[in-house]
Amino acid sequence: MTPLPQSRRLASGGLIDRSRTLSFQFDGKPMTGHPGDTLASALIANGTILAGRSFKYHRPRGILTAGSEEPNALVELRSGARREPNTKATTVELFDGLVARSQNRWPSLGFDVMSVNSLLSPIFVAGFYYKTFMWPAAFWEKLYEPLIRRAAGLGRASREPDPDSYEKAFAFCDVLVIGGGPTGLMAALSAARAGAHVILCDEDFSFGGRLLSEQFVIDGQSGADWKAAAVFELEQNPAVTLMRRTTVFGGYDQSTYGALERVGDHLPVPLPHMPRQRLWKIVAKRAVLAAGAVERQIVFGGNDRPGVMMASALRSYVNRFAAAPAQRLGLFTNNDDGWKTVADCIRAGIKVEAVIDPRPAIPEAFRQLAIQAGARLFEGGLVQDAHGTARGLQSIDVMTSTGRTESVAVDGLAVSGGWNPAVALTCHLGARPVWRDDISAFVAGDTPPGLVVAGAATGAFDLRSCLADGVRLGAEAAQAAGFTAVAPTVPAASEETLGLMPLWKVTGARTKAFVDFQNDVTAKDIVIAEREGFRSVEHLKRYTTLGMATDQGKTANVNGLAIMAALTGRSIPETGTTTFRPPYTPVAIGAFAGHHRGKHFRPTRLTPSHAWAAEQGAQFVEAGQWLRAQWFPKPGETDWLTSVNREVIAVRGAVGVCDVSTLGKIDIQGADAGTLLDRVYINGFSALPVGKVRYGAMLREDGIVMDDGTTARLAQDRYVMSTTTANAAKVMQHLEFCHQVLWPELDVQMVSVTEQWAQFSIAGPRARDTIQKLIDPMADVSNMALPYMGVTTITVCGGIPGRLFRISFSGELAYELAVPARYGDGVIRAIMSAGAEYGIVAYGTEALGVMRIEKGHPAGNELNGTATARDLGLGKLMSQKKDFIGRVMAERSGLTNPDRPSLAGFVPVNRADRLRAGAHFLGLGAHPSASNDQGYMTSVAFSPSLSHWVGLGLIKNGPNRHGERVRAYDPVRRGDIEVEICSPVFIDPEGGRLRV
Amino acid sequence: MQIECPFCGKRDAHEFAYLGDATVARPDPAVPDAARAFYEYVYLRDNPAGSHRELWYHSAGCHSWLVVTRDTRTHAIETIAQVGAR
Amino acid sequence: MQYSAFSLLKNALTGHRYWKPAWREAQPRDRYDVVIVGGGGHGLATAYYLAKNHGITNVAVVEKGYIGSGNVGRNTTIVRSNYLLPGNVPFYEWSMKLWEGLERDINYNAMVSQRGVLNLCHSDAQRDAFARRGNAMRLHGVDSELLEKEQVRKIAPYLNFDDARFPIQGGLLQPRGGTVRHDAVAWGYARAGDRRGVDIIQNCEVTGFRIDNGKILGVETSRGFIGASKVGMAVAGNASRVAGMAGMRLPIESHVLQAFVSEGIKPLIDTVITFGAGHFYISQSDKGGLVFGGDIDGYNSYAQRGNLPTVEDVCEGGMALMPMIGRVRMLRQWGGIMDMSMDGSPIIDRTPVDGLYLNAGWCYGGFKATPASGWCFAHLIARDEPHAVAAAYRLDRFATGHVIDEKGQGAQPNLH
Amino acid sequence: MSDPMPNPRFAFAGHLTAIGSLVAGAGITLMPKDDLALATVIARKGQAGVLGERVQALFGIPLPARPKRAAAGKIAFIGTGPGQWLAIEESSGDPQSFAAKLATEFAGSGSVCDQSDGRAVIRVSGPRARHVLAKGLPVDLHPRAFGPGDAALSQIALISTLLWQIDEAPTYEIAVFRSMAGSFADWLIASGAEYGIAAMS
Repeated sequence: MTPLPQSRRLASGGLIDRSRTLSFQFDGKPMTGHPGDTLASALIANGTILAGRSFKYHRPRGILTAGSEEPNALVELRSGARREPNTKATTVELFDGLVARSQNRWPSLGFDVMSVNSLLSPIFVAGFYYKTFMWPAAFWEKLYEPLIRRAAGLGRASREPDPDSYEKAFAFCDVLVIGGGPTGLMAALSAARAGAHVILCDEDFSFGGRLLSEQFVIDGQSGADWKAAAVFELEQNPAVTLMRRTTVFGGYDQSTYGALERVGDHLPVPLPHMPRQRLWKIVAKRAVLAAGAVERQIVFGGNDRPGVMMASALRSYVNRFAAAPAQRLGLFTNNDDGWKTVADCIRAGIKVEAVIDPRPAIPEAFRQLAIQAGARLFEGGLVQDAHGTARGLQSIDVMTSTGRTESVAVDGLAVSGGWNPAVALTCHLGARPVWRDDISAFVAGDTPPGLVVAGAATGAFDLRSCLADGVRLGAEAAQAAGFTAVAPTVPAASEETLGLMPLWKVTGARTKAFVDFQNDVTAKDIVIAEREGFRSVEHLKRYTTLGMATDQGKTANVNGLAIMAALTGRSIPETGTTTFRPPYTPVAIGAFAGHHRGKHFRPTRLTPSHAWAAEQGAQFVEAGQWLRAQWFPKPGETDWLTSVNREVIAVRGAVGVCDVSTLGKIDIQGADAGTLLDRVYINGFSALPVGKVRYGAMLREDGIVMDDGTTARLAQDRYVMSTTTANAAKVMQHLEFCHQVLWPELDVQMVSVTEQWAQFSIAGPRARDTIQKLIDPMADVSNMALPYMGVTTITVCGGIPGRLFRISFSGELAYELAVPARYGDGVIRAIMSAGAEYGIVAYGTEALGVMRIEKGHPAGNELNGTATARDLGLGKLMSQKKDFIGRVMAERSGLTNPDRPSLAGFVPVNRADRLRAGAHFLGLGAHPSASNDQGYMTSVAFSPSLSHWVGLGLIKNGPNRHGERVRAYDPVRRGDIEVEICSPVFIDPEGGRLRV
Repeated sequence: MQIECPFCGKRDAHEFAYLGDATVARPDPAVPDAARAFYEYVYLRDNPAGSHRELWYHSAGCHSWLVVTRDTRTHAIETIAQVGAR
Repeated sequence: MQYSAFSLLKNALTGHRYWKPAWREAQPRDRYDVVIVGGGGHGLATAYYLAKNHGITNVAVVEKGYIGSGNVGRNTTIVRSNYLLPGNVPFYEWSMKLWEGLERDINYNAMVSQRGVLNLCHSDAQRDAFARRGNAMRLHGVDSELLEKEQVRKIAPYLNFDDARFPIQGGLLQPRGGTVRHDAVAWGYARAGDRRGVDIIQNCEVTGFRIDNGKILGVETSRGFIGASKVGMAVAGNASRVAGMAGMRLPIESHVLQAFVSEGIKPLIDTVITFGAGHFYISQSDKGGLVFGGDIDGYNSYAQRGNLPTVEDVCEGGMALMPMIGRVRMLRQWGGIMDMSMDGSPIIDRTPVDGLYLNAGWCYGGFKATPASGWCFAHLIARDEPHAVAAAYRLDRFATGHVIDEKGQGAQPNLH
Repeated sequence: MSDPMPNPRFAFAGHLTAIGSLVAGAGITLMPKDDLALATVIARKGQAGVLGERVQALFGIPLPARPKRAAAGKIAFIGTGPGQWLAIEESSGDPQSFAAKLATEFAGSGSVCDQSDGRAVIRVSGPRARHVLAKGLPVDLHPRAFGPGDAALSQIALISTLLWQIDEAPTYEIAVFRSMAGSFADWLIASGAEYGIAAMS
């Protein structure tokens, strides 16, 4: 298909680049536009009036605004994995190849079956669903809800992963200027000339704000020329950062602002290595909010008809985009500003058929303007209803000042109900805006520390005030940030008046009058809400959904409030205030995530032997942020259990090696190091001899076990503590708390050395033989020289300094060898070759787990944050001679009750049965119910040494019930077997193997 | 929210770990009603809506424990100081 | 006026002129049998059940703002009873049962949608913990299903199964869990209570308690003194402040929990999904918005708003779990004040003041608890003894060590 | 007798790739600093003054009381906390002996711990270094706020970092925990790709 001609493009003017033509498609129809167009302006230039369908009634909707406040013209932009639902056509910068589809309609935008909802509208009023769909109960999920869900929701999101990337960045500045219209440009110039580091952001792709859309003259230049000069000066200043396509969407504590930069949204796809969008976190010493104002509507019958447009938006399309939204226009304005439309239409050759101004008397100049335009003037008149079809407007019913109704044929209606200052950012920290009667609008109340409001956002709508405000507040902001500012002179601009007569809603409309276009909230809905008692502004909002759509009611909220005020006989400020929460405009979820998705969701910590383990084909497992080798499958092993069994058997029968570097390691020095350890561990450490290691458990202050591990005394004033992998950082923080907050008088120095050391457990009857081959001559590691629970410093592999701990998690003769992490890779290779003659295996976390379960060592599954030391069989370690963290609270009756689930071992009565962690224990023959619940299995493993499954668990009075049988009840896996309670130590209970 | 660490300077609160009320003090375990005293220390909090002295730990920075006085209604920070001696 | 399809149709034909206020705008009287402080979900439910179950209708609910202005209108609308510990499961299951019959009971459609709540697990240890939880639920007669990875994929094929940092290993599904339209719960209870005679008094702030000789006499309010034989506090995040007026210190801190909603989109996510390895949970509202949240910000706050790092953290979780939502836009963020207790579980109990009762410490379990909380609090107030399913929620449990710590984090409220 | 001493494997090995144009045109240049000896030094209770005097006497370096880098010759001290420093020796042939030497020298006044393997250090330089780091570092690196000799303890992409500036080029060095070198490199490369990355070894 050949594109249609741009039938509504004005022959000249506008800020578009006519030298280049861009092709795009809307609902499959090929069209063209120019650089500088938005999708909305290009649609208008192509004569397309109908842009979308509304949420509830599927009413045909056109383009209402020219900015981010747009409630109607929402489209699905792009396709496939890049499909973006609910995209405002008014903010989409046109690019070549753009594809957009209208949404919430079937089968087509022009003919939408769901528009029957409009016929049912007498039923579908505010809150109707709260009153019905209750019977029969099961029908809600099956029938009503799916219907409602399908009908609601506007656009369709893609179901494929977002293919584009996002990133985040930080910025710091003296003065952040939010909004690059005349006020913002002037504030930025003023602050920059004082030497301040300025960031100027604007959501548009071009700076200038209303200067782009109005026929202003500043200092004798056109507004656009003045703007170009201002931007040029700012661009030349290295202390100024100009950020186009960047919306400051939120204000947060201590002058932190969130901003979204649309880096690649104006391109078909982002450039190589470039993100689609970038989330900026800007910390500003001072901020100037120059976000302008949003023109608001007047509520009348059919005010949502395609062809009805905000007057300022119409001027934007005519002046900035050289596109004519209408050919025979009506203008409905209650203020002087709206009258600018007439002059602009005359210039553009658009016929103004009628001007309806509800004010009883208007300035003479406007009368003359109406005459010049050849427009009928309805002074004191009202538009009651607008009539038309999905294709556009046909006529308006005007109620004259004498009470007569007249129909005027028009194909477009421009509406101005006045302006609402854009004060959203002043409210993000909780402040409420305040009402100003003279402009009939809310302005900022308390502003967040460091933020000032300038220009139209303060309610000073005329250009002259805006420029003056920018000059003054820009200079003041620079001054407050520590600069000496000389405020530049205020550029000259002509005077403007507002002359607003508030008009929120026209009475006597015969057709539906909309307050919130996107959520289809009508004036009548507000009447119903009031009748039913939903009078508080928050109730009104929540009951009717007023202001809760993607535009957050930027054009609607105050009208709704005013209607409620009129119904209840209160003033607007008595009725309530509008408030705003971040974000100012919706922000893509991907932008908040940035780099952190997929594999980059969280950092990955690699062990010193990772590369080697990967070479061996290890299966890896996430352990917190660490990746650890879980097992090392050999060729032919397809089942994990086969590999793990082989590893366990090898360790128990010969020797194995496991990277245990992930355990936390804390170096503790100082004269009082032992004292600190005495206070954090339940058992004593100050009397531990140098060269010895001791197991310790520490409690939280509430008496529950926090962590456990071994601590070695390296010197009189030096220990190295090990923690569990999971709790390494938590324990470090806890120790720092104990030292800095509780006992600052102690001479203790602590630092994490987790990452400094590669640490390998070498376990099994041939462990010493293997070690012997690695350590350099002169070191004696015999049982005599280095007995169980001893530590010594050595060198290995020809000079690598290391520490050798004689400790064991597996229950075998075992050592942990620590070497500087850079040698971890080399040393594990050396260990493997040294142990080769003994049949050494590398073993992973699974085999490690099997062996610790066989030995009854509690680990993560048992140290679950609710178990006491006594529950875990560590009660005897609790010193009676000293204070330690948690000692007092551990004695509470609830924690000393012998009926508490405590640690025991479990074996299946039928040895062929498999045990499952998470099974609950019930008495034999007991009915499966909560009252019969006696505890639960915490850890299980298949013991290749015993050839059956073994388990650890916490069961009522566990230590005293060895030999008793109970049920291990596991209904979520259809398990229900008999198990026998036993000692939690399954292998070598005397510990003879440790000490050989 | 920005917290000005006395050592590191101003940083976002996400660099810090929060512990809570800094006005409670660990009791002497030797006092006769130690159980009661520890119960109050571990569990009871004034939880004021307003000025609140609280402990923060600069976990991503210098590992200092800080006492921050902050208004819980506005998040405005009044004072920040290092705890104890280091 | 009874709500029904018929009454709706009838009113539609008469231009909706004859609807009555959902509840009267009551003015405070001198004296009530029971005054409930706090017009949120729990307070309104309590008043309703006092009237319905115990015949106590001379009841006032006093609310400093408008009803439902606290957490019942600021949550992610999830209801479930997939708890682990014996102190919690029966209570939340009772709540679930009440949700299932709520709408017909109160004649208000709160859109109770039992679309299922799926918690994902990412390691063997997590799966074991889920098995323990699922089995505990079964022992209490609660539905639970432990799912393998492929079963999860069937339910939610769009999850990141391909390049996840923490691969999905399975999940725990509670089919009866789901969502409820939050505001409607407050309004529905208010209307139902009002129909039974309860006075709902908005814009009336309690400024103190009148206590004589250890016995409650009534409440001082911004609209004068209101006498009462019994007073119940159900003020969530303001629990410490209100209880403080009666001279109590609580094992509670107030924290902000943020929640988020996206623009409305066509149906995309059919269940409630919780990402066990990230801090993220999500569902889709009937209007089409994705409703999601994560962790609390982590510091004491009464500000009803949070900060950017938490937003980022939550969205990172979202993108890690379901990268299809990258281009969906977040529409609004807000915060609720959570009354975070020291063990993560609530308190429904008498206080040292005779006739003064406490309902607090809901952390972020408050919304799903609304019906049972009201039911049990009404029981406690009416009979001066705890209801069986809430018997563990004692105030003295911290002193005796009978804490109910689902997460095992100990006395640090921001970690629950 | 054991085999010859194995080769060290450094943390950034295998994690760095160049992107785009040649070194001259690259926005940033990455170079792992595997030749540094690192040690944490913490003053003993009440001994910070004595420790400072020892450092001054030995190396001619005033111990910085702030996050700053003070250097003389091959030795530098960076303030990493109240009473805490990271001591660095450039082009160290024997990193362990650096800590050992300091421990001896500071006996009684400072506790020393070898961290030569605990931290992985990478040098980031080039005209776009600030732009790249701004994508992760919540610290103002503008010359007005941060210059040679300044250091910052912070977090980049959820990874704890210690960063210091060497010169005005600008050249920065960043220390991260060894195990996270790979993830840190991933972030650096993703963030620097748009400007072009040269990777040196």
